[in-house]
Amino acid sequence: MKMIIAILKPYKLDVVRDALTAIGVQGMTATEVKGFGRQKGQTEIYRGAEYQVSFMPKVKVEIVVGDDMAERVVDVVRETAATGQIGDGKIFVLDLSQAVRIRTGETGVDAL
Amino acid sequence: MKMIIAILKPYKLDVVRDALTAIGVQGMTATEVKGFGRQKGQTEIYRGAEYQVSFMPKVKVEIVVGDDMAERVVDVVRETAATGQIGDGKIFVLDLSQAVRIRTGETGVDAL
Amino acid sequence: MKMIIAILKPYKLDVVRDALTAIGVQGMTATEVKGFGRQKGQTEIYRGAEYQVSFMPKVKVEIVVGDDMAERVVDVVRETAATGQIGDGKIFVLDLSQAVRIRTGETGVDAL
Amino acid sequence: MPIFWSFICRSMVATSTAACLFVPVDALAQVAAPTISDGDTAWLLTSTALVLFMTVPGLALFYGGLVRAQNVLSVLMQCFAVSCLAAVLWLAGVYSLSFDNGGGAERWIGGMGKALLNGVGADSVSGSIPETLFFMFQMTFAIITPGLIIGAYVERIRFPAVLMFSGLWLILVYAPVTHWVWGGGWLADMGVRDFAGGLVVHVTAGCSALVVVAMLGNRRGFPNDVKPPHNPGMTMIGASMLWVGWFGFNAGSALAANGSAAMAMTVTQISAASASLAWMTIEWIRFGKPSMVGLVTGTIAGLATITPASGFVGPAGALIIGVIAGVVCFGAVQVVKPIFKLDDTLDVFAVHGMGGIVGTLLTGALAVPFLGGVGLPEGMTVGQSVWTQVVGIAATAAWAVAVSFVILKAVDATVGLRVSDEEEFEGLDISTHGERGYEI
Amino acid sequence: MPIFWSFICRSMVATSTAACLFVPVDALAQVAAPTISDGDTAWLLTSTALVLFMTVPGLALFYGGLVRAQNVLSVLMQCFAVSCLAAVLWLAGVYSLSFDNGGGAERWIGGMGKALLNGVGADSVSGSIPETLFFMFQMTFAIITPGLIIGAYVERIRFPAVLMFSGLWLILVYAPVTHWVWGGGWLADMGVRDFAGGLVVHVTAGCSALVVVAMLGNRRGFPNDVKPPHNPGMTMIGASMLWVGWFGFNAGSALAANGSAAMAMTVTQISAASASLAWMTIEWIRFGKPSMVGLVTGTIAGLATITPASGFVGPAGALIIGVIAGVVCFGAVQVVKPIFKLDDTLDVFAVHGMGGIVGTLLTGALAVPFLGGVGLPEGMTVGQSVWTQVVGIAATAAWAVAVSFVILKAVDATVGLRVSDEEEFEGLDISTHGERGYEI
Amino acid sequence: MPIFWSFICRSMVATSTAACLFVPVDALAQVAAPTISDGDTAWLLTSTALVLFMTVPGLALFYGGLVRAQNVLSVLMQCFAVSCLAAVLWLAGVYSLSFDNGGGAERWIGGMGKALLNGVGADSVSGSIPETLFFMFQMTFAIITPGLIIGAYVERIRFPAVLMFSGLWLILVYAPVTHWVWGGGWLADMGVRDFAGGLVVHVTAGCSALVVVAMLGNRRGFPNDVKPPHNPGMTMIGASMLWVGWFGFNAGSALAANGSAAMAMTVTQISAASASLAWMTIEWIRFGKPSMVGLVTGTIAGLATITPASGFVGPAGALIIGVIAGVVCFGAVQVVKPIFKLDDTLDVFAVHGMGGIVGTLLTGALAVPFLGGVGLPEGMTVGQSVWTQVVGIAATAAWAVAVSFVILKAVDATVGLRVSDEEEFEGLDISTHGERGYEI
Ligand SMILES: Nc1ncnc2c1ncn2[C@@H]1O[C@H](COP(=O)(O)OP(=O)(O)O)[C@@H](O)[C@H]1O
Ligand SMILES: Nc1ncnc2c1ncn2[C@@H]1O[C@H](COP(=O)(O)OP(=O)(O)O)[C@@H](O)[C@H]1O
Ligand SMILES: Nc1ncnc2c1ncn2[C@@H]1O[C@H](COP(=O)(O)OP(=O)(O)O)[C@@H](O)[C@H]1O
Repeated sequence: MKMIIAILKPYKLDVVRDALTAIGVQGMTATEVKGFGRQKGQTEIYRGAEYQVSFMPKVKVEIVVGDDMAERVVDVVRETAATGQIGDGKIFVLDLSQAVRIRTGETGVDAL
Repeated sequence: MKMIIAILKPYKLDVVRDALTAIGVQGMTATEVKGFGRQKGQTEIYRGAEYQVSFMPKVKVEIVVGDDMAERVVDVVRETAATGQIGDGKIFVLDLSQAVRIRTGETGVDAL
Repeated sequence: MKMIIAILKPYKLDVVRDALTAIGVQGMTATEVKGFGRQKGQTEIYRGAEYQVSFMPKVKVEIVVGDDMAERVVDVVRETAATGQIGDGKIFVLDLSQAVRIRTGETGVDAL
Repeated sequence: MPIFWSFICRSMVATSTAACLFVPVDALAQVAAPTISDGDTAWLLTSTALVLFMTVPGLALFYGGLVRAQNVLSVLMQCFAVSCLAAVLWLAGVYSLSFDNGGGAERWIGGMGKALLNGVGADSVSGSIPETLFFMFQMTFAIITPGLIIGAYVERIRFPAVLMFSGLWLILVYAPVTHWVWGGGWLADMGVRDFAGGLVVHVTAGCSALVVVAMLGNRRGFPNDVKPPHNPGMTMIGASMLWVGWFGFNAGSALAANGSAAMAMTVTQISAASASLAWMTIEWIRFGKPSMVGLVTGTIAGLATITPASGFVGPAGALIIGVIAGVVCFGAVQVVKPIFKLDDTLDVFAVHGMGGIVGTLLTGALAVPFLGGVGLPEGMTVGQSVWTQVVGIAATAAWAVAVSFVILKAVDATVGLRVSDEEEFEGLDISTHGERGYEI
Repeated sequence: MPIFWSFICRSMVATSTAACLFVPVDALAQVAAPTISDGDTAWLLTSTALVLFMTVPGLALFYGGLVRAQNVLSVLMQCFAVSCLAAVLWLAGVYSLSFDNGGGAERWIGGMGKALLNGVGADSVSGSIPETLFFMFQMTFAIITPGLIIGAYVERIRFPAVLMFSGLWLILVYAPVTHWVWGGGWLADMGVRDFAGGLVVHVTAGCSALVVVAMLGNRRGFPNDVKPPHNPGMTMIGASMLWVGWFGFNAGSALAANGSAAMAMTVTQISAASASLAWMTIEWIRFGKPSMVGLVTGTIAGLATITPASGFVGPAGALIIGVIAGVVCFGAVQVVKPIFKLDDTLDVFAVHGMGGIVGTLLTGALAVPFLGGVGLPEGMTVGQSVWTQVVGIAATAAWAVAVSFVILKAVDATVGLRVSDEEEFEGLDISTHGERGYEI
Repeated sequence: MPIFWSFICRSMVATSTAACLFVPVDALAQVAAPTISDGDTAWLLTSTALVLFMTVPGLALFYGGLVRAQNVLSVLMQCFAVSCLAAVLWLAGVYSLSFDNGGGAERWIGGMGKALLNGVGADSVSGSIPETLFFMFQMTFAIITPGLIIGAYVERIRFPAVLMFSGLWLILVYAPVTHWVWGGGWLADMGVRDFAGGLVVHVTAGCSALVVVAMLGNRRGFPNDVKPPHNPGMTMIGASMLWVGWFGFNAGSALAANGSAAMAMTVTQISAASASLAWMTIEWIRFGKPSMVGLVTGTIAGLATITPASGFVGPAGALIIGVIAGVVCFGAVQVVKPIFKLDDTLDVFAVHGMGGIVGTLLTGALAVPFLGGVGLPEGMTVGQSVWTQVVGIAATAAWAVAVSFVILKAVDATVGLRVSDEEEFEGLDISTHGERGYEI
């Protein structure tokens, strides 16, 4: 199994999720994160003082799938999340040694 | 070493943590996340308009332990977190190549 | 490639980030997390009732780098984040099988 | 309820025995100059503060809590900036256009003789209060009315458009209608009754709101993909402030601290409470859960609806008005957005427009003494009275719609109405104002 | 402090030389009809707004900030809905039961002659203000009193139970006690003193709160596993609004804009401030840190405690009352929950109940002229005066406890008192109202 | 605007024909005792509530929203605790030092004859209102003034230092300056004009703020690494409450419900609105985006600046003052922190100090009847009038700076001024008060 971690622009979450559901991904977990990268944050000015917001709000999506699905998932995420503009984000893939569904105790791809 | 990632119902956090402490786990890190899966979110109605909350609030717990402990941890989490109802969550296990305690520089299982 | 996960005291985020930028790390992703470990949370008293805050606020930083950089990054994080006091946090290192830049589709270290 | 009603009411008072206790009649005869009542003045000073409080922070919070978190500051700022702009314009000439004598055009619009409060000093008197106080009290109405319209265009309008639209609207819609109804214009002549602003405030704002939506367009993602209120507690605080402030609005419109003010406060309270309960009950039956946002929306509906009637009906009439307000405004909300597909985002027409219309109509009927009201306008049957109100509503609505349309065309052609899609997505707080609402 | 006191005070005024400046005595002789004072009316209109402001949003925020985030809207909604319900019931008959003449039952309860404000119009007079204004001012007291009890049952009660309990409680507890103390009933006959509601408001609410807790049960997890206040800033805003609004509560209870009102405002302020500092100091010594939640709780304790005394004591008495209030209510908080294990969640009994009891007692003693007070009731020694107050407290507490018990039995048997464990865990916002407090 | 002005104004009223309508002159002749006006009393009761509302919660929220989330409760608590302390000290003696006759030292300081309100009862009269009411109204000024200074030291001061500094400051800075300007001291004798507290409130607070900053030091990380406002919406709520409450502050300072009060309210409104728009415009031009925080800061600048002038200028003067206030205070903000590197964290000097100075100066010039003002002080040219104001400003500023310095030395030497670095980093909420602001 693979854990695919995608860092996305927040407003892409819904469309990525819909696309993944369409190819049969059953679940995923999302987290609000702060991204530091080439794309820089806004400057806010309060009463003349500048505050540099160093990060960009991003959303991190973690998707665990069987090895066979992994490439497909990466492609779908890439296609739906890309805008061509800086800050579109990254996809990271990790190997997973085990998955368990808490409710039933099923393991492996059955747990997903 | 293993990194065990558990996605739980939020109110299970305390009982899982207590159970893990009881078996000698010294630390863990928790994050509030949004879960998408079989269990669907609530519908809220404001002035007659329906808002589908697509996600369920979940908590993600990351626990790094030595290889010997890993199975035990998975079992304990499963037992304490299960309610038998849909949405109980998942446990994922990853291999860890290194761990360091920042304060002392200790590495490996000593760092945990 | 490696994914380096560092759990830090929140106020160390800026200095760690600056130090990593200095050695050529181009990006990273940070998340606010709750840490459970040896360092315990505060007690708050409201109208005489005690509330034990069981966790410490921490920040989790995820940095993906090529294998060659990994050790350097771990060292720099350790050096800049350490205060010598309990609760300084941990560094975990995972192997990464793939990385993709969404914008361009570049893969591997080029994607970082 | 202004100056004309005030003169009438004052003269009645001056000839009533009870009131004369305080005013030895011979003394009155000797002195030509009008005089002020310190008690009435005290209440109107208070009422002015209460009505300003309705807009900032009341209305701002009521609206601010309902949008998504990325737009909260923009809403607060729109309410606040419109308040400032209205205050300055009111001084500059809108007060004069509304209440000064219009000479030959008197039936349609006031004159500019009191622009910049020309000739009005600390000792000028209006009824039984200082004229500057009448000016201030009325100013707070001119502040809240364009403020109400904000609910229709939040989350997607350009900020310069807010200012330009609100300014022109005050001059071209608010001033004439105010003059017609309260300033001695043709609707006043006809005997239209509007105690505290059913026509002047709620019908004008509600009808203009629909035009704004039609021309500005719906929010991206409307109706299926929009966000729920980000902070309903903020909305509740705002609604509470509106409720309390409305005592100044309606009871202050008696322009005196007397039984009429007290009765206006009473019916305001009864209508607010019964409309809230009505709305809550409907939601409970229909959706299975009574919501807080619904409850307080009912309150505002009840308050808007009683407004034109508040000096004319009694407690029983207020109960009827309140229940009707809850039912009708709830129904209107279920029509405008879901059926007409008009993204009147915070339901300005459904709550204020419909409230103002229904209340103005009911004022025509429920003032009957049988229900504890003050009676119909002299010489009118119920039918005539209601018909007069219908004319008032139709004229006001038509003017508001037509002129708003023209203004919006002008605004669109000059500063532009709508932000870009990216700005809308990112939220107006950052994109327009460079600020973020919560850094928690 | 109501109507009886008002009549006395007004008649004193009518015969005092100073006041006669405004009322030529011969004019007065010629005119039989009572008349209103526009200054008094202005102040009471304002006071009514201030006291409504105490409940919504004041009390709602004070309470809402103290619960966990998943229940904030339910608390706001409970306060708001109870306010609406109380307003309608007050009109329907509770006002009449409280203040109308009860005929043969006058010692125990008022009549129903003024139900729906029957026979009361805009020109009806009560003392020196319109009767509808007296009705409205008193209504705001009837609104806040069941509102106070909310603090005892938050986070676990069913919403229908809130409505049913509050409604019955107003009729069966509030109306009789109000009649006894302010409406001409037996406690008034005895000479019990309660200027602004120590008995009528705080003792009734505080004692009923304990009964509610006993019958509803504690929160799940109480006492070890409950959450800290989710938004103490919200609590501070509420406390501040309560403080400011309390000026209307106490100084408004003079039913006139005069020296008595000004002194009531003064002692209210002194007590609030000194109780706050007392509470803060105790916390600082005892826990090492002075907390904001503690400071503002002290304020409310000081305000509740001065309430019955506010028209009778002077500044020195107020200082004493304030310090005692801070110490005693702090102590009570350390007893009810930790020792009695009664989850009076937001300390209604410890703060309001104890405050009301202590204040009512001290009113008996501290009205002595030596401390700047108005003097003891005519012909009473300090001992007699205190004893009279003790009787008032005992009777009020006993009635509130007994009748609340019966009402709660009825509520439990019909609509049910408590939500399910899952609903409680999930929070009432979602489970009962289908809303979430923060979407930030 | 105190007691002296009040006596003058009252005596004018007593001899004016119009006012005599209410006061048969022969009756007046027969009765030596002064009497109160119920209308004036009603307005001052209200004004007192409004001004208290300015500090809690108004100012507290205005400030609380601007700090980082870990310090929000500490700011709310500082404002609240200082309010309580000021109330008690005002009773204990600061009122007396400010307004009682100082005998031989009358030019410099009042006496202690009215400490603890000694000899002042419910029937004591001051002007046309009860003296306890004058006491209370003035107390609210003594509450807000040290409250304003809080903005300079937030996020790093020790809490005991807040209390000790504020208490001593009230006695040693506030009481003397109040006596000089309003209590019959040497500045009053000179003819210095300060209607509602430009000198007494804003110049004292603003100048002392700078001294506090100089002695306490800047926040860690200032100026490059400090956090943006954590909750600008909270700031907006506070600003709105300040705006509304300021009606009590300025129009209440007429000490009567009359044309002067109404005009004061009018000019207050105009200045607030025009300063807001001025500030917004400058920001828009300079930074490309108009911010909400900027807009409402402009409001406060406009309000502070009109304060000394509010009883003397007309609407045209107010427009001028408002625009100047927006421009000058905006400019001052760009100087104090960025250029002087003085971390006057929430811009107390730039907004209040500069506002007070500019407003006091302009009062000297803009009272001319040509601009609708009441005229210059009798016998003075514009130059003399302005010069008198300059003396007032210089004396007030010098005293405030010098005495604040001494007080701070004493505070530092005893309880200590500044928290440790760790406490500062962790935030005062947890480290000083053991609480957290948000548990959402
Ligand atoms: N080396 C990295 N490790 C972890 N996260 C990264 C890394 N580089 C970038 N990111 C994440 O990806 C986001 C987008 O990266 P950025 O460099 O801004 O643009 P792009 O993805 O277009 O190259 C960043 O905000 C950050 O959250
Ligand atoms: N494939 C997946 N990858 C990552 N997280 C998942 C995946 N499937 C489920 N989850 C997480 O687990 C949670 C529970 O899953 P769900 O399908 O609702 O119920 P169950 O665990 O009982 O099968 C989801 O809300 C989501 O956070
Ligand atoms: N076994 C673990 N797995 C995951 N996270 C851990 C583990 N142990 C500690 N942590 C994280 O590291 C933080 C610091 O750990 P702690 O034991 O308090 O101090 P130290 O790092 O100095 O040993 C914790 O708050 C927690 O977030």
